[in-house]
Amino acid sequence: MVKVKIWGSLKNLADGSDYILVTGSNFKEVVDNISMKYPGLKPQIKRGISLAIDGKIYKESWFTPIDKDSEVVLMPYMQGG
Amino acid sequence: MDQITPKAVKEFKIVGTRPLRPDGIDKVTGKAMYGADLYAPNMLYGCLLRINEPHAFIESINISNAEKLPGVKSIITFKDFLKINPDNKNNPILENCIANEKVLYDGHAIAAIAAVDLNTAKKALKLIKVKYKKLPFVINIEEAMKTGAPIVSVGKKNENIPDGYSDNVIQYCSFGNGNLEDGFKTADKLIKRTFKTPSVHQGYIEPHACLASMSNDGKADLWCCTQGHFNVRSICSNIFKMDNSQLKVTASEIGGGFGGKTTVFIEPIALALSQKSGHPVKIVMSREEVFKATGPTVSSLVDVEIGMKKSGKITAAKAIIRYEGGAFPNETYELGAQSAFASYDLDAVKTEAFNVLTNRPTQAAYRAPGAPQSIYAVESVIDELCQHFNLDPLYVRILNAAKKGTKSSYGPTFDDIGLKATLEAAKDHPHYNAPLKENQGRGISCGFWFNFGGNTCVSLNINFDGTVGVVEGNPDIGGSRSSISQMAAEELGISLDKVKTVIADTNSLGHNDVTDGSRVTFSVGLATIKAAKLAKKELCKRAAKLWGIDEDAVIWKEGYAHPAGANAGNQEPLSLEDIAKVSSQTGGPISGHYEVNAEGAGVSFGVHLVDIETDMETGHSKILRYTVFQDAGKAIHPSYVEGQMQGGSVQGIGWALNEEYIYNHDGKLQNPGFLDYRIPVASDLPMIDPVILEIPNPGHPYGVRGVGETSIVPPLAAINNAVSRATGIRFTELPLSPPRVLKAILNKQ
Amino acid sequence: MKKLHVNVSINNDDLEFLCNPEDTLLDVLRNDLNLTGTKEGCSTGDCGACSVILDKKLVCSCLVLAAEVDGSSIDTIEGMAEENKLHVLQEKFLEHAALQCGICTPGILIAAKALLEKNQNPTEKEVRYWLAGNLCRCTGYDKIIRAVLDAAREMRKDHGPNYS
Amino acid sequence: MIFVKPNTEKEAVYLLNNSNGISRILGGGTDVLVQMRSGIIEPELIVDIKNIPGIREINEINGGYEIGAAVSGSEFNNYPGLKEFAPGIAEAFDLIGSSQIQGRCTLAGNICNASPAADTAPALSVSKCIVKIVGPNGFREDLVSNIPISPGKNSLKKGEFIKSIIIPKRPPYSSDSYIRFTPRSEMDIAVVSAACFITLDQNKLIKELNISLGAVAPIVVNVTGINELVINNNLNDDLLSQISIICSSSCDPIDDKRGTIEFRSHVAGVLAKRAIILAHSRAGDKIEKIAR
Repeated sequence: MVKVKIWGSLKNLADGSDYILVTGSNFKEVVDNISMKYPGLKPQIKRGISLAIDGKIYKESWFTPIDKDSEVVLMPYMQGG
Repeated sequence: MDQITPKAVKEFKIVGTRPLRPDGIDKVTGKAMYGADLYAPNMLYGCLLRINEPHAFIESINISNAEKLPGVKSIITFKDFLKINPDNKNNPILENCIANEKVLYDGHAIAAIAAVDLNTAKKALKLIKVKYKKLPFVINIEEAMKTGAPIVSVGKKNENIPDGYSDNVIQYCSFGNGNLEDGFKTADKLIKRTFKTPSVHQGYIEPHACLASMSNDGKADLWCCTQGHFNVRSICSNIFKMDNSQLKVTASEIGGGFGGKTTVFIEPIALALSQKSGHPVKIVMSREEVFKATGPTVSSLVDVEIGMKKSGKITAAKAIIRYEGGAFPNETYELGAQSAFASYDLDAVKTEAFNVLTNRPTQAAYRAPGAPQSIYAVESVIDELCQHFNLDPLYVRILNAAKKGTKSSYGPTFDDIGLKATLEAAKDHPHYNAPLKENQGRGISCGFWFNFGGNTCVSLNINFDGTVGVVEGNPDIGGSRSSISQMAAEELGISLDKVKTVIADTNSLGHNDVTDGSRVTFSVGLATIKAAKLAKKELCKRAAKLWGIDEDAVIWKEGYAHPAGANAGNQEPLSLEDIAKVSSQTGGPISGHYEVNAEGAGVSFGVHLVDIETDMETGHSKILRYTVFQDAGKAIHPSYVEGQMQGGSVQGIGWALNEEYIYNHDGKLQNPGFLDYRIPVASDLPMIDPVILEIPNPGHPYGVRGVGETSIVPPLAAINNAVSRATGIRFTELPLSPPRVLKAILNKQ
Repeated sequence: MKKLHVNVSINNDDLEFLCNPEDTLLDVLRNDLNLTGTKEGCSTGDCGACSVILDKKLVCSCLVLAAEVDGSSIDTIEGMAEENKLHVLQEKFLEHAALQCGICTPGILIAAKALLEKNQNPTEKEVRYWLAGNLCRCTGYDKIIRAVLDAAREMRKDHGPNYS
Repeated sequence: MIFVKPNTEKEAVYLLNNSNGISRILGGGTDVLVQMRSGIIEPELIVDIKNIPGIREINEINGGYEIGAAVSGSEFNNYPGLKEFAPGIAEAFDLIGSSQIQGRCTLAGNICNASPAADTAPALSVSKCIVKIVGPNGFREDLVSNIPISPGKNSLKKGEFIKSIIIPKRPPYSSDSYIRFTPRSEMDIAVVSAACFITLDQNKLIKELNISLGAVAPIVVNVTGINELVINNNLNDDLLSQISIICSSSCDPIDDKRGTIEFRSHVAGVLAKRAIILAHSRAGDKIEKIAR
């Protein structure tokens, strides 16, 4: 399982905690499994998300590998400037 | 102009020097072609009819008299776009360009005309008869959030909005770590303040301009000034239901953007007018249109609460951020919430952010979108706490600074970052300890930006004569062609004058993301270095063929193919030129291509120091001295890195002191021109002293970070803190215009 | 509407054009004479991007009617370099990286040239005040001011010690 | 629209008098062209006066100066001796717009445009400058301060135009000054302005002190009640504070995008004080120069 930190306003749409646990070994699997396990997060995922994996922000690369002990943070999709 | 480079940084020959920019001569002689500089045979001039009401329901638009005017060739309204593609009714980008059912802000366009010349087109505009019903409007954040406020646009609200707000509150988010309550309890002092910033404009000197030509078979050519022509293609081909390949967009030279040219305002209109008339159509915005109907920043209303121990340690911090970005949704509020406390290593931190619809023009990005507003509020409260405890403001920032391993306030853990080095450079700088006189104040502030990567394609071609052409797809907004050429030359080991970098149109390269988020030198640089590596590999292969040895036995060093060791033989090294000259005979032209969705951009921090003198009788503040410290990662072309630091600082100075969108009680913009929208002029300023720190980004082969955006973040609070210290009055609203400052001084007296 | 016939000398070339009475000099330079080096930033005289020299005086070409200039001589950015030799100011702007996007550059070069023709040894303050009518949003002016001061220095040197 | 560039005053008057629609004089054009471009006015007739003999000349007459209506700011400020003669007027003229605008802007245009914030209006008023007007009924003269009558409106009658502005001869120990407040150092419109004309005797006692304020009322405010207070007095802080209060209370400003009522009234007093100190020191220098 991968431990994913979600941002504050998503907590209540998941299960109320700062972290969620999902399976997956890369960006896409993790995000797909979040969508499946926590349907409340679907609208945000549709609007756009990024993943910070071990401190680096990935905006979309699906096949970026994620280790079991990677630090994974869900973030909004970033644009502008 | 100092440069502070840690010893560990890689040695370079061309990277880090200051060559003349390749496009320079065209720009100093007037030859460079910008958006408005292209003319096509049989071209028409287009202009738009705009309604000067903040909110109105359009009842009818009668174009029959206008159509009859000799010289008028085509007229369009939103209905024409529905005929082109019924899906257009749900396209917010298009609806911002031309109103559908409602005028949503003062200056919203409702029709467009193409005619043989501009005078005829303007005359025809006056012949269009429009009937509309004025609607109640709302232009400020507090009013718009209240239940019962006039609703700008129904059905835009996200699923997660807390109760108790009007339907103008459409987006909400929160971020944070730790336990705030416990944190606040252990503080020796809590300060809570509410801050306001006005909406400001990027103020690029080149108004938006484009020339569109659509032929009867549905193919189209579009020339425009934009930060991202591939994005223009995506948006426009979507509106016209065209294949991407049928719309060729060429980016002109761009006369400034700063985020404001990341979307479209007139391009779909010109295409539609061209389609309907069968002529090429050129549209050039007037300055008034630029102010009224392009994308200024969000305005903000931010509450910040910070607890501090008397030692200077921050115990907890909280911000509630409310942004208003006009009549359509945007994501700037999220960036504001994430960046607010990014400079600090905090155990307990929370930010909440709301986005609110109003009857104002739709915001666009402006250098580090969302960050200046929230960081201004945070850095002002920290300064006030420093004053309260009589602590040195740089000491307190160093004490609390985020560093490698800090869990950032927005989630991820930081890798190598340069904030502490930047703060220490500021502390050691002579500016920090220079004496101040009466009515003078020194302000400091930190700033932060994420920096982006993104989709990037580079094609690097070795010509038969040994010169190199680099083809990239990001409009050059501040000298990037020079940096890209430098990186190509560095990697290939050849002299810079052998390399020329050009920006391709949308049919000549794969998709490239917009020139935004300070991504170009990082991402295009990365792709260029990788493309050069591939070309080098092929060059080695050709050398191996020529020498009749195995390709693994050839290495590339300083511009030459060498045999890899004694076993490979002792052939004379072959230069890039030697190999290029016979490339036709050894297998054909040599090139390297690299396509990537670049990730791993490194965050960047800046610290600004400013001295200000305030005239206590008039409230006028003058900048006496300004020093910028910024972690740039490796500075490829230090002059243009400095230029970014100086330019961003001065935009921030304008924001802090004088710039603002001023609305009348009737919801109409009062200052849509450079006379009353006061951007800084040369005589307002001292030299802006840049100090570059080079803390390499581990995610880039040469250590590049983005530099373009961080510099606009600190000036707001730095100046606020300086004026507050000069006058002895804490200010919480920008701009610090003389009437506002004088009023506070008189109230105190 | 009857067009007006105008004779001018532009960058030392005698030429003539027809214009509408309400056309500005800027309109004619850009739209009729293809001299697009002169830029339009505001059309209200507030940004200086359209600066040209009209009968030895620095003006905003957006605030001059084309019909007015009959018999005048006009210098634009296109005439600043002599044959293939850049003007010292142009060289210094490149050397100092005094331009980023470059849209304000033609106007600033023209204005700076007008300054150095009347004052060979301006102070930083004089340069800043003279160029206050030329907005630049990219550079923060720092490198522009340095380039102009350096060009002035260079031009004094070129003209020998008795110059200025 | 018709554009004409007449060669005589007579011709210009004839054209202006016989035009039925809106007509405008083109001197420097720095206001007219902006108004045309923004659609505020659509004139039928533009009369470019720059070919009229004498209209671009500066002449010394009767110990003062006559400034042709089409003399630009830079021509004025480069004319030998003028800046020294009337430093306040020179300051005001010089503050209009950028170097580019200085090549075009004119005193006559600044007055006729009748903006409450016109820089030269207070400066010309304190020195009791006179305009020479040509029209269908021949010549007439009037005080500059009688020309603007409300924002955007002037007192010229149909067919009339300003030919020149007279800066009258001054008593020996007198000088003037002009100070304006703008948020930016340049390229701005006065939020408040103050002009001062002062005459001293050789003992530095005040003989005459005129103050005019700009941008604090629909037209220039020529502050009254000051001479009574100051005549035959030395300038001192107490007097300055009193004058400052009188000036602030003489204002009738508006709240707008450029400033508030409160700000304008307060700063008018501040600027008046500063303008007096400046003009006083200039006049004082003359006494010392002669003494030396």
